Amino acid sequence: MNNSHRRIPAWLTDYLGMAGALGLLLLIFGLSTENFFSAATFGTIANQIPDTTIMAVGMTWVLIIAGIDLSVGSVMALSGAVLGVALARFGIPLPVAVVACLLVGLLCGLASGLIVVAWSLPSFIVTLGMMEIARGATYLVTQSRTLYVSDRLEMITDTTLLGLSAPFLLAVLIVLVAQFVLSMTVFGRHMVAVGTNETAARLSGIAVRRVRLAVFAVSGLLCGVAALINTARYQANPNNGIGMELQVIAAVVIGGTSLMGGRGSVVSTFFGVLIIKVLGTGLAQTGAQEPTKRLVTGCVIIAAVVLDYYRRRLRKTGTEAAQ
Amino acid sequence: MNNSHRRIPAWLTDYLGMAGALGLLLLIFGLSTENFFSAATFGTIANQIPDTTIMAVGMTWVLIIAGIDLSVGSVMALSGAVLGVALARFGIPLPVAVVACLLVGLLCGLASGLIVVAWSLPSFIVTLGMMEIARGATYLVTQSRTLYVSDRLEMITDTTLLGLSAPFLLAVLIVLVAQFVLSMTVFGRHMVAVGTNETAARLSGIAVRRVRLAVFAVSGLLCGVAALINTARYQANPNNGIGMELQVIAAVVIGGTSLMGGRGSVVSTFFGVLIIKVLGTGLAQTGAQEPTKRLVTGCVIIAAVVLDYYRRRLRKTGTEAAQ
Amino acid sequence: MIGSAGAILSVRRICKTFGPVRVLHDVDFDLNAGAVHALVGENGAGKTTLARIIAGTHRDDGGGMTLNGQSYRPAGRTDAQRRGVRMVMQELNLFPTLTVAENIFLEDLPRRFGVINYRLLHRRAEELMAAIGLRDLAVDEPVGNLTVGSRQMVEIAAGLSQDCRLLILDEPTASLTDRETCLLFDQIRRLRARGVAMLYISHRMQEIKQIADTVTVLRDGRIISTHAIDTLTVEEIVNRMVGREISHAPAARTAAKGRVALRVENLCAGPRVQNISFDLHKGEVLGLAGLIGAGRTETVRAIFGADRLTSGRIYLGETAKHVRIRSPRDAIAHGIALIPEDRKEQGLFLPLGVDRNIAVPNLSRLSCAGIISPAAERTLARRHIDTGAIKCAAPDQPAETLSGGNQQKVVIAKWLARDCDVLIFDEPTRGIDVGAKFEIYAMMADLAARGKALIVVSSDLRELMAICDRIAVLSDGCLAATFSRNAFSEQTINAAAFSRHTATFRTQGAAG
Amino acid sequence: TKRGSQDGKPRIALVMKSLANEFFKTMEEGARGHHAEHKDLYNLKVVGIRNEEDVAQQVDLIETIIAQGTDAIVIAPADSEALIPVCKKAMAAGIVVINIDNKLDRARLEREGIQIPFVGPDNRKGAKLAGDYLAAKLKAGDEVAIIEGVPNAFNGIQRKAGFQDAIAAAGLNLVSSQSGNWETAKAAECVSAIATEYPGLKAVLCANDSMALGAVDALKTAGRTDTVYIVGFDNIEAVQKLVKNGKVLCTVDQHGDQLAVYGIEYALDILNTKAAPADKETPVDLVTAETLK
Ligand SMILES: Nc1ncnc2c1ncn2[C@@H]1O[C@H](COP(=O)(O)OP(=O)(O)OP(=O)(O)O)[C@@H](O)[C@H]1O
Ligand SMILES: Nc1ncnc2c1ncn2[C@@H]1O[C@H](COP(=O)(O)OP(=O)(O)OP(=O)(O)O)[C@@H](O)[C@H]1O
Ligand SMILES: [Mg+2]
Ligand SMILES: [Mg+2]
Repeated sequence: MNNSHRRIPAWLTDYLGMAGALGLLLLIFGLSTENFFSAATFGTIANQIPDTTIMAVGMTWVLIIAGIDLSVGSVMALSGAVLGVALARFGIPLPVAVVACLLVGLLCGLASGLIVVAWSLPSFIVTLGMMEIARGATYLVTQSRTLYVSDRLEMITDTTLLGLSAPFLLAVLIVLVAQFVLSMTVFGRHMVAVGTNETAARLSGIAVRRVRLAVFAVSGLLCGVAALINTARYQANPNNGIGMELQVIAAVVIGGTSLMGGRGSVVSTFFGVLIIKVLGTGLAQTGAQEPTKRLVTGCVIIAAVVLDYYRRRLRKTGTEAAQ
Repeated sequence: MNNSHRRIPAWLTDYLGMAGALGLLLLIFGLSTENFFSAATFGTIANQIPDTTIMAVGMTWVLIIAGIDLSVGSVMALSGAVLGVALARFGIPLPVAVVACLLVGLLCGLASGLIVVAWSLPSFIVTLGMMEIARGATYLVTQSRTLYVSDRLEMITDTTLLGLSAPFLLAVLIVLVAQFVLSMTVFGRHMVAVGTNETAARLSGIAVRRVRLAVFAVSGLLCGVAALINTARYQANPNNGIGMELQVIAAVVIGGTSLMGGRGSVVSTFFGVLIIKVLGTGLAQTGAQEPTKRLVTGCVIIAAVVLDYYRRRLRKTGTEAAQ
Repeated sequence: MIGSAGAILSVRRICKTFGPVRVLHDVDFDLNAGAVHALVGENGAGKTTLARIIAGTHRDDGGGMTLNGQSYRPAGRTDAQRRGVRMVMQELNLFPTLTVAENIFLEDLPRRFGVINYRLLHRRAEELMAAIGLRDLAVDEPVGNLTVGSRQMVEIAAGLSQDCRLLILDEPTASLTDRETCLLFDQIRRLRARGVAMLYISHRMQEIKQIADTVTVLRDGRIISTHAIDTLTVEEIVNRMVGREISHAPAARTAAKGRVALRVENLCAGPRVQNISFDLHKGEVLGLAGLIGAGRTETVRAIFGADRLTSGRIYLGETAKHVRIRSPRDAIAHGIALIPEDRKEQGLFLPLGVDRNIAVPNLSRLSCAGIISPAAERTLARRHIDTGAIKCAAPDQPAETLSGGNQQKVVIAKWLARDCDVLIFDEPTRGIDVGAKFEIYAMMADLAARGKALIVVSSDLRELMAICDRIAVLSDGCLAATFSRNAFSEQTINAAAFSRHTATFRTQGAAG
Repeated sequence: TKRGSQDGKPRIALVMKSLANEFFKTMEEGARGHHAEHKDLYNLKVVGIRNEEDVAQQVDLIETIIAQGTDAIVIAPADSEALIPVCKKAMAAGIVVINIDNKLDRARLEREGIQIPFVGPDNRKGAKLAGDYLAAKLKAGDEVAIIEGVPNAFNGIQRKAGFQDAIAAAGLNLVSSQSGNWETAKAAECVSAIATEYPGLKAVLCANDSMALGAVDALKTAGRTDTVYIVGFDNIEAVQKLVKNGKVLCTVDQHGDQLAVYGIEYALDILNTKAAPADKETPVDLVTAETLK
């Protein structure tokens, strides 16, 4: 009883807060451009977010266990490169190529995870290394050339259901499943415990290493999934996903997930991704120049976390903030 | 007595470890290229490290207080841009322009610091925002053009003492001063305390916010100093320093400074910078291709932190590493 | 000016609320110079909160204070210290990478132009450590290398490092053994003689009788009474704290020894645990005694798989085959639980709710195919909050906002919920109030009666002697002696604990 | 500086921009192919930087090369001004410097009192070719947009200028010009937004082919493949297919594979004849569905 009285408003304020911020952005762009409020805009956004969303889901999990994954952009590029080479250079059947692509993502994630747990190293630096390695491997695999694969992957981008593209539906599905796992399963609890206090988690009988390894592996696998979508749309370009790690992290943090671990929500991450994408599309639609875009993006990132601070403070009304 | 018996070996193993790693790299490149072991090579390296070193010093401090500064590359670019515009477009006297350049760095650092302490936000995301803002401002200030200033700044690059360039000497001086402040002054101990346990630091009467603010301000100011050198060598190019933040962080972490705060050494950072630079120069000299360079750099980054793990374990002989 | 017996601090009608919860109600209170004033009360009564308000780390919501006759409302800890008020915190607040000396003098490092004078710093630290009897601790050792007990001494040393007129000690002895406690008391007496007023918070009644001049009882945020210490017996104090009569005599242990539950053979772990062997029977409570750093914690951590064994074997039950315990996970799977000594670092997930904390080791039971049943989780939490008398506003109150003692109860509850066969308690009553202590003793007796096997590590010898069937004494990492119930006394145990420099003697199996 | 290598053959250092970029990769392969055929003539060393904006790394590389000693440097500068001082330094060390791909700033060179011959195409002219080809398919007043490269990238600026020349000449209406940062995904984002905002949009001119790929995707998603023309630049392999099937109207070939070779040959020429350096323009060609047949 107590529970229901306290918990539900918390969720609501979370999502309402994010939705409010999003609404504000939409309003601003709606007023400052001519055709922002159109089916086309939303169709475009729906089409552009799946890969980022899927990677952001993995990143949310990684941040919750108090890690960070800087390699996502490179790993996505590498998976896409393998897909591209398999299809365009060797003409391997699509299903096999897809499996290879996913496998590459999974293996990269596993490798980062293994190094992190084997020597209890900070994931920041390990994935920074992996970022370089995967990028190097991408150049090797593609021989620094863009491989054209759209014609082989049309079924990915062109399948639609109720007007929504398959990638978008897949991304939404992944968000929901990941949120369910996070909040309703033993594994989800273990992630939160590991991210909150690793020592206590270990002493509570949680297989800390296995949890971390699994989370990094999932993050890698999701990069593979994102690579399918990304490659289908933008071809296997060895420079895909450069700088994407920071964009993904920004989205996740704007969604209110803590960089310190232990606190986060996948659904909020989805809002974070939407905010970033609406911002990008809206700015482009106003015809803003690069300097303006950069300035505004930076300000919105900071404003979003400042807002999050007030939201969190509202929620724990009265609890000594200084403590 | 106790002092000399216990402390010095720890320092020694630290530096010897780093020096060993560096020596190994030198050896490898010396054997695999023709002209690596030459005064010219070392002179070149000495000329190339000052800006990175100076920024890495600031980053070391930031990491010690458990922060991170992703904006260093952009802030350096912005400071350089202001310097460039002042000199090349408005023909302002050199000393005034230099002051303006330093001031811009300082102000950016202060701004990040203020936002971080005012709302106790994670510096990762605040400086990520600042990175975008400063880059946007750089494009604005320079109107996206490179400003040619070498002719006005020759005295910076061309002054030498005992065959060493002024920037190099300045960098070494900054390293030494920063190490001294870190290990021998009250402020230094306060930084370590804040980075170890913020709450406890506050309870011990340390002005936590002031310490953090000061450290971010110093990091910004050092970006300004680095900008002087960088601009003198490479002109005021609005794309200067892109991706530099990760390179700087890598150098600092390779030097053994902890990303978790509370542990670090400026002198070791210097070794870290050297390792990164020798690696870069050496790889270029062997004629390695881009993919190879990336792969090797990634592996060296990871290998360095793995080595650091063993070094630390050796040092606290007997204490359980798992803890 | 005030005389030696005048009130140095007067607290009037102080109130404090945390959100909807009222923690202090109109507290009135006087502290005299040159006197040790004990503050006692159950866990969550509001002692720490009151102390923090005086020390400036919390702001009151109403009421006022006067210090030396002048109005006093510190803006922060530094402000309070400027006015001569200092506090040794209940929780450890040290910096592991800084040295002992730096930690002690962090607030006032001897300096010139901001540069630390290390020579002077080390000399001062050595003097201070000598004064509180810690001569053997190197002042340039990073604090991270010290045991919990030594850290607490460093924390106390830091509190004593500066002159002050009012010193608050919040459970300073919670993880100290008798030897350090005595040293601390010497120091307190010295300060008292110098006219310093002291507020002494503790759950150890014997200590209070020993050192305090006056005692104030706090119950549910209200002052119940203030008395000169000689006018009340321990029982009377306890009754006032709890608000009812409690039987504090632990149920006499009937050492109904069952079959062997756990056998440890030649256990070596790290440099500090050497060749420990003992049997633990079903239905038995085995105490582990020893001085700080004797290796008690390391021994039980090794059994639990938290630290790696260098050699030795562990048998479960009476089988001839030893079990391999490589991690706490293995240990738990074999039915072993460990309640760790440092609740904040090792026991709790501070930002998570009480319910989530209790659920963590029990998730397999609360879930089906990996999916958690929120209803089952709630029920479990409710039950243990009730049976453990955990004082919290709601089951999902974050653990970090509970009082120290209640946090400890949460850690115990989370393991009781797991229903293991061998339970290891490392300092289980650290920071627990007298009433709750007896509840915990009763619970241990009950567990033993149900055939569980218990190991209890405690720095409180009287506690061990009250609840244990046998006491094993560690000295410098070796098992010095084992005493059965009829054979132990403070003298024999202390002698064994100090025996590390004399020849090691063993009385393995002396228990009847 | 040490001059001449042990075997007496002249040493040529080819300093590229990012070797992770297809265009420079092609250029490099062309150079290596040439070297393989003329091993007896010279020694070749190829270095590149991490990404196209990394001026600092390129300056550092040249300094290292000067320190190591070489006879000629053939450089595709990452910035048309910032590389001048280090080139000057190289010349002072007696090294022949040839500028390819991206032209160093003439005015600055003059002010510094040095002469560096340029061998390469005129990006502006190339872009104008493509723009003119497009303009022939449109009528005056039609809405078009430009997707630029990284702000301040010299070739990007040149290409934009070329597009603008063609747009002005044909009286087209430039409604938006934004940076796609040379990236496919970024370009797709911009093109999507522009297409939504300007329903009458008739063409998108992209400063490189990677961004053209993004434009193709964006317009496909918007269902406007048939009404909006796309123009690219660089003639990368992946775009050729699209030019053939009409999804991309045209692109521009700078003959990347020959660019470095021209530079090297010119350097050898100067080394052998000590001739006075002069600029040498290389061809740029329009690539359309017809030319690819
Ligand atoms: N920040 C906070 N937010 C909410 N409640 C709090 C907070 N801090 C303390 N409390 C509550 O205030 C009450 C009094 O706590 P306090 O720490 O003063 O108890 P105590 O008497 O020191 O107990 P113990 O003997 O266990 O240390 C407790 O019920 C606790 O849950
Ligand atoms: N003299 C010492 N020097 C360095 N580290 C020590 C020393 N004594 C103990 N330690 C470390 O402190 C931790 C706890 O030690 P130990 O288990 O021996 O303590 P204990 O007997 O449980 O005593 P207590 O818990 O009362 O402090 C271990 O990590 C141990 O390695
Ligand atoms: Mg308390
Ligand atoms: Mg212990």
